[in-house]
Amino acid sequence: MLAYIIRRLVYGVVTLVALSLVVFLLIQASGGGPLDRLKLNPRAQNLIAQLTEQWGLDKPVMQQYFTWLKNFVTPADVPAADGLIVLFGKIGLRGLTPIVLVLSAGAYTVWAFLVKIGQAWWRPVRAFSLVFVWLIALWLAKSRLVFSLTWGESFRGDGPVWDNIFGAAGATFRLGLAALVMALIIGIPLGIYQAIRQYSFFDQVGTTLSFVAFSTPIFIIAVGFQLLLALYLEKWTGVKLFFVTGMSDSSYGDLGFMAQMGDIVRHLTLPAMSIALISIAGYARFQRASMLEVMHSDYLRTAKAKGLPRRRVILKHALRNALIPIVTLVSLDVAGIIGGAIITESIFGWPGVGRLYIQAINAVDYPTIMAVVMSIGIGIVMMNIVADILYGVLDPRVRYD
Amino acid sequence: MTDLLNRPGDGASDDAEGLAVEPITQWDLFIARLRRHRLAMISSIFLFVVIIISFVVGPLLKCDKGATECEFPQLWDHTQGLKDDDDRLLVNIAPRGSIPFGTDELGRDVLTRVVRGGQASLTVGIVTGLLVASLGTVVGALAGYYPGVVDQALMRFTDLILGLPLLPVAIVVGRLLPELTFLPDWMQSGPWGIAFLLGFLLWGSLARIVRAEFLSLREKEFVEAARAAGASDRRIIFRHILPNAMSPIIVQTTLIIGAAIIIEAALSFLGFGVRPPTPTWGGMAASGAGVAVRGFWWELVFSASALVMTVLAVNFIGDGLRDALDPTQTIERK
Amino acid sequence: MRAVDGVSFDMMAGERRGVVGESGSGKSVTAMSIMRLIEPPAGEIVTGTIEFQGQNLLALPEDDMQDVRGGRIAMIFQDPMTSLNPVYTVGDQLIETIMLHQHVSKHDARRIAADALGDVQIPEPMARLDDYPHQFSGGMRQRVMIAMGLSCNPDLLIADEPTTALDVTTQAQIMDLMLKLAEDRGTAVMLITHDLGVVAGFCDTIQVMYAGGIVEYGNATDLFGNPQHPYTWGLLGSMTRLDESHTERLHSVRGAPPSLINPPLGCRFNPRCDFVQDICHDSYPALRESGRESQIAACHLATELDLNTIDVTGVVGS
Amino acid sequence: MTDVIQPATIPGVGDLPSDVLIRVDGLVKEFPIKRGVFFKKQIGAVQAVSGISFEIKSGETLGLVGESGSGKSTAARCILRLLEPTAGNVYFQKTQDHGADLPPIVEIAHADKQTMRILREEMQIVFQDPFASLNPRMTVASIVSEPLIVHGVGSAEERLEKVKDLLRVVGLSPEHTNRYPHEFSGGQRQRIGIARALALNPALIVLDEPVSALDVSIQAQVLNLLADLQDELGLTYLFIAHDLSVVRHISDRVAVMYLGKLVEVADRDDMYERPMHPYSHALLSAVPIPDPELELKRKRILLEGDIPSPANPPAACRFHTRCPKFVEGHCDTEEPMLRELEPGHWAACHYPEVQQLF
Repeated sequence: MLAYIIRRLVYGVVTLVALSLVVFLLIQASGGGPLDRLKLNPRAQNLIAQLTEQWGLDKPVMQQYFTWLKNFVTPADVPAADGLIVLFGKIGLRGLTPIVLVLSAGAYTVWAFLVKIGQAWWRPVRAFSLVFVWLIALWLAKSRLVFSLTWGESFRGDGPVWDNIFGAAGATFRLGLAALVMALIIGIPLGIYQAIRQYSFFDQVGTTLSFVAFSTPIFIIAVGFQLLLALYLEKWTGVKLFFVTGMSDSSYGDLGFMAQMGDIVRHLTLPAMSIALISIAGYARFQRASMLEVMHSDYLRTAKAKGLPRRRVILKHALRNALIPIVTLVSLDVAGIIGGAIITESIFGWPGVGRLYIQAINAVDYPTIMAVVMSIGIGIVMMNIVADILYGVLDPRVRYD
Repeated sequence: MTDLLNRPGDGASDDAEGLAVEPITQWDLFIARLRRHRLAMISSIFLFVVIIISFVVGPLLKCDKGATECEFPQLWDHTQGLKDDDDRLLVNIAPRGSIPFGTDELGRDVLTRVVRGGQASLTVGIVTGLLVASLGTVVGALAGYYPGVVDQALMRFTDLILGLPLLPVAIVVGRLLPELTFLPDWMQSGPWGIAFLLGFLLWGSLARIVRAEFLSLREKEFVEAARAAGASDRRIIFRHILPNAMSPIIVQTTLIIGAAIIIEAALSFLGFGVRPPTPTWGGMAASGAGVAVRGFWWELVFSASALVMTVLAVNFIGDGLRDALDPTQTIERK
Repeated sequence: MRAVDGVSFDMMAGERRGVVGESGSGKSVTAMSIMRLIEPPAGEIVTGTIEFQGQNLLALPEDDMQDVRGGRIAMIFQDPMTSLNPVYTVGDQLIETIMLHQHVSKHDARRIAADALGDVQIPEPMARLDDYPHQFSGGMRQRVMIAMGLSCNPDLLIADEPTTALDVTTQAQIMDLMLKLAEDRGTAVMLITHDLGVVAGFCDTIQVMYAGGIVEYGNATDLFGNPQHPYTWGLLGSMTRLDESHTERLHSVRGAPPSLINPPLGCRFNPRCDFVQDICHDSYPALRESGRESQIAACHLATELDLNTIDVTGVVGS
Repeated sequence: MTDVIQPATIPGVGDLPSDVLIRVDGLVKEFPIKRGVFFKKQIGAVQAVSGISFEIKSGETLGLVGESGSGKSTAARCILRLLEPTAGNVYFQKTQDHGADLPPIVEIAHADKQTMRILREEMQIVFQDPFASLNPRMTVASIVSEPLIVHGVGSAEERLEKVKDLLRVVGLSPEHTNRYPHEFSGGQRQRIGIARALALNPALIVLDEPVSALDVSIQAQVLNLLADLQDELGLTYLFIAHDLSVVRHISDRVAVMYLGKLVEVADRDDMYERPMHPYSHALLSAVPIPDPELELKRKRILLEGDIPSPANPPAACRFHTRCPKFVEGHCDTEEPMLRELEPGHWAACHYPEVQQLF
């Protein structure tokens, strides 16, 4: 198992290096550069020369790449102790609650892995706790508690890339998580119901609708929601239900807790729904197929022949098996959700990584471009490994070597 | 041998056993199954019409000769209608009898642009599909048929491609394409460059599928029988394995075509795909979305509908093909 | 398509019945119908009654039927490799059944489950309860299935080709075990198989099925000794036997079983029968006594033919 | 590894008795087990076949029986070089000239590609699964004529004629050349497979469980066909099966395999009436007989447990873990050789004893 994870990590690193090299070389090969816009200004000669020197733009391509790589992996000049002070000084009691939760979940995970417990119900719990480990890693990175990087300076003059990305990551995380949760809680039950009522009217309509959703580009969904559920809805009925730009209202800070929650939901719903819709269709189709396959299996016939009620046959024996392949689908879909977030964020003005990415691309701010591509790449590699481990945990038959 | 031929009824003669099925060819079966999939049939006709309109009717529309694109293409005699008496452009005209799809922000006829926009989308879809089908099949077939070093090397490379974050990479490359001077002109701008980009990003999944098919087919007894007869590797691959692996290849390719059209549209929407002024459905949706806020809904609605319906048709065809190409499927499903 | 058409039979308590037939003869469908495991999209029971201990199972509400399934009638299936749910331990699956039908505490159910595993001669039953199905071999899994089937002391056990997927030495173990358990507990067993050899050592009575109907029924000794239906006779003739050194050709039944979508008119065996006469094309023969007590055959000629005197090679040569 | 006394004295190449068609000598087939974090290293091997030796005379049928995992199919595929043998030799006495410069006795296990191609005309195989063994996308004509095409026999018309002849020979109608496999029943497909195997007039046909997927009544038809073909074409069969009663019906001699090794080789009636190895005895006693009275009288030997994994076979005598006659300190330390205990009757057991089956 450990050897397997190590192997996957090494392949992941190779992929990431190749990815960085390809993207970097492509940026270099294109005629344009970060200073194009400055060059239009005849009085900026000195600045151009200074920046060229500072950013090393006159160096050979490979040297620039290695400089970038060095910046990418060099720790920031912030001592760990500072990190601790920042942490406990700034966060306060309310901020500490999730941290304690995350830490205890992590400790619990480690314990669960160390102590081998054969009970079947334990496995999914243990599997789920893996997610917490990931969250801890993210949080440690963000709080600069253990390690801290800079990933170079942004070419747009707004400081270390690391800070920009982690500043935006929270927004993207909120959006992506909301979309994922929506997709799971709507798509999977939908697929199960379709499978149970195979060939019914509901099933046929569901299948056709998921085809339509699957065939619709995300920007059309996003623009459609924006126009119909926000602009035209307000125009025609005068009800302002959803907001279409940003994460929260300007008055957010003055609101009470419930009002704040309401504000978050009203901002979050439309962009998250836009991303979720395609995933809902995908999950429903996949779950339906997976469920149908299980429903025709011999062990389900055994369960029926034992005299179990139909409900129990489906909810206990069929569902558990049919959910296993979903793990892989979800991990693969993370890349799709991030892609969807890039488009949706730019449509809804959501201050996340996606919008940052588009801005960076327009400015050919390659430290930021590279960092975004790399962090998404790292996320995908991690998710694939997590999915493989989850699969092994959920399915007792799987063994790695 | 003659004795054998005249052997008295062994109780096994073929007539007694009887053939359950009338003689029908695989092709007949395929067509019969496809026919039953009504949506796929309608979709095929629809897609055929779209292709004809985009590639045959589109270029026939009158354009200013020499211009790279038609600023004011005229499907019908709209030159007068599109300008008012003071020779000002009639921008954002709502659909009406003579201008059924209205005009856009620059006063261009939306119908004409929708018709011509199909070219870019379909070119990207088809070229990407062909690229993916050939690359994915070759890589998957080699990896699946030659285990060991070849398989390992090819699959590691495939994993690498599959590990790339698709949209971020497509966006950055799409943004840079026109500036990549080492590429030939036809790749730098327009649908071909995007198609090649997507083709190279999307073949991984097909390669994996083909490899898995080859791995399982290679162990099938009919392949062993061919080897026992002394057939060469080439004959085994092309006569025995590939024909049996065709259905997943075809189905996956249709899925890729749909996906490629969608991604191209997304890139154009963000401004990193086929560059204006060449009309594309994604680009029109972007500018349409801008004016739709002010109530001018038609450019968005017509371009988006064209896009969604085309992709939907491709996906329905893929679904129909999946059913029709499955040899295990009996003629029972409605 | 009618998979089973007009099948009627009785079984006594404690009887061991063999149901023999080739693929597509309707033997499994008959068993699944008794358990009411055939549901509408796949097929439905058009008419008929299935009376079990005075109750018509087909008229029973679903809730009551669930008590019958697994409680009073248990069933085991052909492929032990796929018949157990791979994600639950063997113990989970046994305990689930026991708690469902015997209404005992989980603790007691676990004890009963371990006993059941012990009864089917699985070593260290208490420890093995926590193993997953994939940790058992094929033969062991079939033992688990038997344990599960017998854990609630059913009155009838339906075994659908229980040893077809197993090796011959394992088959001998399983059949021996089933015989012992059935005799000890007085459980009636319906053994469905295509293998005439397996039923010979296990069953008291045998019914032979062909193309969706019963063609012959009798007690084992009589049926094997004096087959009355030409199909049974042909089937026995086409079997290779371990104890006989054949030098001549086998007597094969010519042709292949008919399609059930469009079965032959009259007797369904008529296209393959060596003794076919006009009447065989006209009417479907009913099961009737054929001169011997307790042996009935669905053949118009059953009383006229004396199959034992027919020289096998003579028929083939003609 | 191959320290087994051979069924016959090992001859040098060139002096295979003229009545022997094929001799298998110390055949070993290992499947490597590979593991490793980055580079797969071989850490062990599953020995599917561990040094078996036997010979088949021209025109006879050797039945090779064993339970699943015994290595019988692997052995057959090694003999045909569908799998590469790890060690051992296979000598084949060719029956046709082939117009090539080949010695009269060819060693197959190490033959080069070109020699193998020529030799394939002499050895063919019929498979178990009538559904998987025919390419679903090819017509009957192209399936049956494939060996002819590969070996460049005749023109297209001649091949078609030959295909029609072959179909007639196996009891199918020659009009069916343009149909696809899915239009035929299992028995008919198996006939097509047999026609394909006959196309090149081979001397040896390996029959790998050819009837085990068929219904009893169809089984008999195919067995009869095989017997007729052997009589009339003088074929030699290696008949692999797990069904011992079928093997008794068709074979002249029978070899029993257990976990990759031959445990007993004997003439058919010797094997079935007087088995000497306890495993053969147990195997035979486990086969049910369709005769209730006989079944009541029979004494069964029930083996304990399951067949051990071939990846990790027991030491010395591989059967000692389940053997009713196991002697500690002997059977588990010293491997019994395959010895000729009576003329033509070989067994690999330290304590062989003639057993009465009934």
